[in-house]
Amino acid sequence: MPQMTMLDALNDALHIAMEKDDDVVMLGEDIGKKGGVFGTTAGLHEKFGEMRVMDTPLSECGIIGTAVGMAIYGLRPVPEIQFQDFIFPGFDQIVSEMAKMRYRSGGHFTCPMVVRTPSGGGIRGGHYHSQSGEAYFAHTPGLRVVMPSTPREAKGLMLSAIFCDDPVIFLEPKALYRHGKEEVEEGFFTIDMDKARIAREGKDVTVVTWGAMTPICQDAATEVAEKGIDVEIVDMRSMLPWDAETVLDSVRKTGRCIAVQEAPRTCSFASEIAATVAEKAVDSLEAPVGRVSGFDTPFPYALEHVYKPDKKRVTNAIEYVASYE
Amino acid sequence: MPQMTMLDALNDALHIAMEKDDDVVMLGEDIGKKGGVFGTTAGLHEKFGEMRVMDTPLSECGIIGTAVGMAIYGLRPVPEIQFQDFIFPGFDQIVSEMAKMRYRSGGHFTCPMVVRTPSGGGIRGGHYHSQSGEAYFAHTPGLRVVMPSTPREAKGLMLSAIFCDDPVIFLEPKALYRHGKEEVEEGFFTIDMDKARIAREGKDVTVVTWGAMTPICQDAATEVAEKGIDVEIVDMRSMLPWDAETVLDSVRKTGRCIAVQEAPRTCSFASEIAATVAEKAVDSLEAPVGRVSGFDTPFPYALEHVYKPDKKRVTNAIEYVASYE
Amino acid sequence: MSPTEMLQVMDVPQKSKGKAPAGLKGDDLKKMFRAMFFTRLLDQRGMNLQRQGRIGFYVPSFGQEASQIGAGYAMQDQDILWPSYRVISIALLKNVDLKIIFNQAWGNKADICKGRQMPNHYAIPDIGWMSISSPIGTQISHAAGAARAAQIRGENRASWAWFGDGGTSSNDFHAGMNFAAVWKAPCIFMCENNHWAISVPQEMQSASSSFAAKAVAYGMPGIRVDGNDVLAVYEACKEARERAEGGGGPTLIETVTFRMGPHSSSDDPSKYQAQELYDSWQKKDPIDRFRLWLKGKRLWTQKWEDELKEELMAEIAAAVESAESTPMPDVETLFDDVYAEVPPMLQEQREALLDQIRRSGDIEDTGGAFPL
Amino acid sequence: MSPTEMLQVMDVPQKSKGKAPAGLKGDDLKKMFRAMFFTRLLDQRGMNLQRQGRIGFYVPSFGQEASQIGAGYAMQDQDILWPSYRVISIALLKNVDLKIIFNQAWGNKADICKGRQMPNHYAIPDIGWMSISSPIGTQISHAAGAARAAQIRGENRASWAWFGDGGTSSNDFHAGMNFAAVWKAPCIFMCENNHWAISVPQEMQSASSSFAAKAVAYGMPGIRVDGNDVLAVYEACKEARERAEGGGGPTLIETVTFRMGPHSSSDDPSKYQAQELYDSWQKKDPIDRFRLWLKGKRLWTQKWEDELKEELMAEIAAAVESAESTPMPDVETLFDDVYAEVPPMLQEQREALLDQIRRSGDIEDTGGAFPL
Ligand SMILES: Cc1ncc(C[n+]2csc(CCOP(=O)(O)OP(=O)(O)O)c2C)c(N)n1
Ligand SMILES: Cc1ncc(C[n+]2csc(CCOP(=O)(O)OP(=O)(O)O)c2C)c(N)n1
Ligand SMILES: [Mg+2]
Ligand SMILES: [Mg+2]
Repeated sequence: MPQMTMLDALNDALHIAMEKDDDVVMLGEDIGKKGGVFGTTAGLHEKFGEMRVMDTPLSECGIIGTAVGMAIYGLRPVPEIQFQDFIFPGFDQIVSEMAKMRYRSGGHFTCPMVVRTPSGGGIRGGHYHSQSGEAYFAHTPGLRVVMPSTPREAKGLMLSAIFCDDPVIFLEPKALYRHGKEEVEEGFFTIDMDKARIAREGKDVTVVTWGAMTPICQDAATEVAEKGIDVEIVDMRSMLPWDAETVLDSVRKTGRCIAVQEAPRTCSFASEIAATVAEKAVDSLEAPVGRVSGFDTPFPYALEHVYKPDKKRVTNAIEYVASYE
Repeated sequence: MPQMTMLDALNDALHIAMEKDDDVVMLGEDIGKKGGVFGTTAGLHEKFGEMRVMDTPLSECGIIGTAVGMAIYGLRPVPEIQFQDFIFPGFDQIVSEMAKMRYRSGGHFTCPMVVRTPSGGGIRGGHYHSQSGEAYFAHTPGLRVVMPSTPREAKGLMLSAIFCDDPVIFLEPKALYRHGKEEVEEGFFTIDMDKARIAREGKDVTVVTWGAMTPICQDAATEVAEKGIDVEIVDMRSMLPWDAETVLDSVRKTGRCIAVQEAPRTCSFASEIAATVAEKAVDSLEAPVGRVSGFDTPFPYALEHVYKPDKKRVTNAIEYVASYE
Repeated sequence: MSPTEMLQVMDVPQKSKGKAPAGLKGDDLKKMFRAMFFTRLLDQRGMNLQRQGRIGFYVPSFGQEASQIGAGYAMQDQDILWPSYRVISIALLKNVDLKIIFNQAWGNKADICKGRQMPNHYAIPDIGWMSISSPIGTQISHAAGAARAAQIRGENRASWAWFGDGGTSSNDFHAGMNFAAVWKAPCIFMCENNHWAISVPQEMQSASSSFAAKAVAYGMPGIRVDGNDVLAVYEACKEARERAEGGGGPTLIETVTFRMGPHSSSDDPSKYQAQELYDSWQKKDPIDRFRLWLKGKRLWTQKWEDELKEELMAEIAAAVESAESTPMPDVETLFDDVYAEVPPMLQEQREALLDQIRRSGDIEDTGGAFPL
Repeated sequence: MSPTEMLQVMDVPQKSKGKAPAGLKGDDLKKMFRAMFFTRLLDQRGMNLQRQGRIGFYVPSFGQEASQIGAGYAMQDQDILWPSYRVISIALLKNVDLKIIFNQAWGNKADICKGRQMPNHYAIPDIGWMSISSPIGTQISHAAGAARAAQIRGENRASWAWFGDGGTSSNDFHAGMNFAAVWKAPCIFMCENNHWAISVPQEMQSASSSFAAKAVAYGMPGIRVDGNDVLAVYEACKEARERAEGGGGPTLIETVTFRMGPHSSSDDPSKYQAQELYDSWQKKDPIDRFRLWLKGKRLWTQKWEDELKEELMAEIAAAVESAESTPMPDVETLFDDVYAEVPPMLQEQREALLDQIRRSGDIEDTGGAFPL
């Protein structure tokens, strides 16, 4: 099996999807000749031509809005938003149209489409190239919200997303684009978006996370293992609909739980995890449910490394709940 | 003291603010001669003229974006978005500009402005005239998010919001616009946005709520009181920044808590309440933290009354946590 | 013609000059009149039903029937319609079953959209009528995208986007027009300038000399046409449809017309509209104008109209009766169609709800009135 | 002039015809040259600093100096600038302290914006330079709103919005232009058409005949000017400024120019740009053109330029040195300026962070590289 970075794996998935089905088309800013600002769409324009790989005018409203029209027509568009931070000019199309199309038409019209967009910090991009907006989408019924944590996961989830009949917001953790390689199967395969993944088995503390925080949590788990704390890591994969059972099963086993994310804390997906645990596994809880997250401030430039949860913050939180009596 | 509906009280507050300070200006669709589709701005155009009460083109992006420019200039604009559901075309201006202006400029530029908008169900408006979007805003650092629950509260909070130096999203619970009258002080007065309000004192169960769900929770509390359950109701007033202390103090006293809202459940402000309780008052908890909320579906038309939490759903939840052992 | 001049076929008001556009026979002309007349009757009934409290809301298109039917008649069967809430006439032209309309108004169990949306927000897949939403303008981008999709697939299907003068200020007008023009996509943008966006008059909507002139910004042809002249509208649309098919790209058509009723059943224009303005437009009523023109061509008689009226009123009555006596959707349908399959999260919410109803009885419908 | 013709004062390339616009004396012309030349030097240094890994990111304005300085010189002191990331030249024209620029590039403790934003996202209140953000176009609505505010207050302050050809596709272009025109607000919309939005060429941005032509859609004058001709730009802007002051409302000015560098320090144009296109524009380098013109008017000598260069390089070096040796912002400042006062919620988060640092030491800076 070839070794791939997450960028390679995503690029491979996009090639495979376009080969498999002529209805798969892509559109976005700079995805053509330039191959995307991160290179995720490299080679597609050359191979599939400008009718299927479209550089667009600078309008996220237009990118998502026209993709909705294409999806209703019967295509499977995969629009790219250059940074998740720039999705907001098209937010109305997501919330009002894409998410509600199937429901409001009684199932007669649907939006099988995947909005791909790089999310989170890691490139010193300040306010507008670093945000983690998953909670905005996970609060919007009708959407699927997916975020992979490894190259193989990225490929399998992307292929699932493209051939799924629901609209998907696919958040690509840009900090992981070139963060090491992994063996990835060649050709077409899918990974179930509806099931969270146990990224590490353990019995003392459940750490719930997703995307770029996953390897950080894994590092933290390795570190606290030396101190005798056995961490279980649940990598969510999807934040809507989300797999509460896997989280709850783990917490019922460990009795201790933290949720780790980059996004601001208030009304976040980490809040959702904690709330669900407090509702459905409260009797198993032996400690407060911790949240390690970005602060409730805009994403800063100079102090990015302070803003983003790092291994230290995660180990501290694990140790706190592990030793709580 | 005069008796006022919430509409009267808001209209009164707007009149007072415009009289007090020439820098207070209003803009929005149909707020002029028509006085707003609900009548909230009635009489203002006549009295203050079209330079200060502006009917605008049909663009929420323009309404909020130009208001940001006015606020930076030094005015105190109070834009109206006709329905909260229509705020999304202007969402980028809210998230990227209004919320981050002070932070990104190191405090040199600020956005003292209040985006007023009717929120929630109650008028048979279906998908697009009924949503409760507070979680989108409460997940956006830099914003203040306020929602009143009575006429007096509406007036006092509105006047606080208009003369506050932070940008405010002021959600008006449209179901309460004409829902009974209350005595409201004449003239200028303010209510502290930073403090939640104990709307009912009790010792058995804490019910955390806001906006239009408040009277429903009060009815439910009256009903369960007959069964010997003494409910404490915390009316949040603000959802960002929010008053965790008042909630936690109450839960530490009662040991039982539910959060009640109209919005969809996942990643909602009710989730935030439950998460915070699970983090900071877990040792006091004698029951699961309940969430009574809209479902994770778009807001329906024919089945609106089934979607929106009613007294029965709230009493059921109270009884469940009250009797949990 | 420049986008600020105005295309007309029929004279105003009382004469019968002007030739029918090529290709329109007597039967065509009568079908067009029928649909316009039908729309007027339907709208009157819709407004009455709302006044009687039998449905919650209604949007009439009084005065805009020519603007709509002229375009509707230029469409081809395989074309796709991206409507606003104010173009029901085109469904009537396309002989849609009236039950679809009234079931939707009641949001009952037989509504093909399952009672999910407020009245006038139809989706009618059989006639290529896409799902209407309330946010103004969003369908404009959809139309551009679907037109691009037709191009990609090599199919001869034009997309017709409908919106008002107010709609030209939306984000999606700007995006949709621009994308369609860059793509040369087969799309026709129908801007019905009815002079009002609720209470905001057209001159406060835009300082441009006409709405058709906005086409210049996107490098596409912009046509301004007398929207109360059904034949002029047809002519402009036919030309645009041919251009689309020939690879000539999109067209913006502004139909200059007037909203002769309130914005909706909840609106009272007397607060913001001068009576004289209304009066001046009433003289240009598109149905009156077309009737006179047809009469001049000996295609109309009072008897024909009387019979037509009787037939159509009976059709309406039957559909109203049927819709009103159909029960509301079942509670459990609330959770369908959010996703292709009901996910565990929603199954659980559904179970909890049904369980509560089993234990505590049905949920009371407390009503609510729509303000606009 | 129609919005598709193009205004020019100086010839291309090597002659020195054309008169200086009325009101511009020799000193003015030399100041303009100085600012353009300064900008070029600053940009070269900025790009080098990034290549050397000393700052994280830089956006040059190579080739656009005339387009910017011509406008900058037409501004009045009390005017308000709503810049994009690519107009630093105007700050140089307004004699801003270079430390403000380099402290921002480093995001250090002395940065007046406290290291909150990535390089090139300045806010310089003293010269009426508003805070830059990355989302394209948002400042266009702000400019319209501020211009309206000036009108409301009765103050003679024009707002100048800056954006690129790509920016014309944004929601805010549409909204801001429309609102400003309806209000007749004193606003000047500067569209720098540098032919590219990163890798997307202007003809894929819009099918319109010119960007200036988009003014027609809003009923405002649209002027197209040779953006490499500093005097023509000045003339167009001066006229627009006078119109704004006289109550004539907003103007859209398209300066036709060329991005002679990469989009930013992270971009490589060779992937999408033909060498010949670059070459053809290099012959029209705005600094070369203006130098020749000035020489013809005996306002330029090599000696003057050499001395100027030495002076400016020294200024730059000093500011770089100072910025680089200034420490990073303190960790606790992370929580300031979210609100007028730090709310309890953030006090608590700050305490938790400081507490962790007290217990476990400083947080490691792991870096990260910007891709565009
Ligand atoms: C985005 C958005 N903002 C506001 C509204 C409220 N609204 C409904 S109809 C309308 C006016 C529409 O005017 P126009 O586009 O001219 O269409 P008309 O009603 O005249 O047919 C407004 C403001 C809305 N539906 N969507
Ligand atoms: C809303 C938004 N979408 C995408 C981007 C990414 N982006 C940064 S600059 C740019 C191109 C801008 O082109 P133009 O407006 O012509 O300005 P120029 O860079 O040529 O000066 C893009 C797409 C962004 N900053 N904001
Ligand atoms: Mg209209
Ligand atoms: Mg450009």
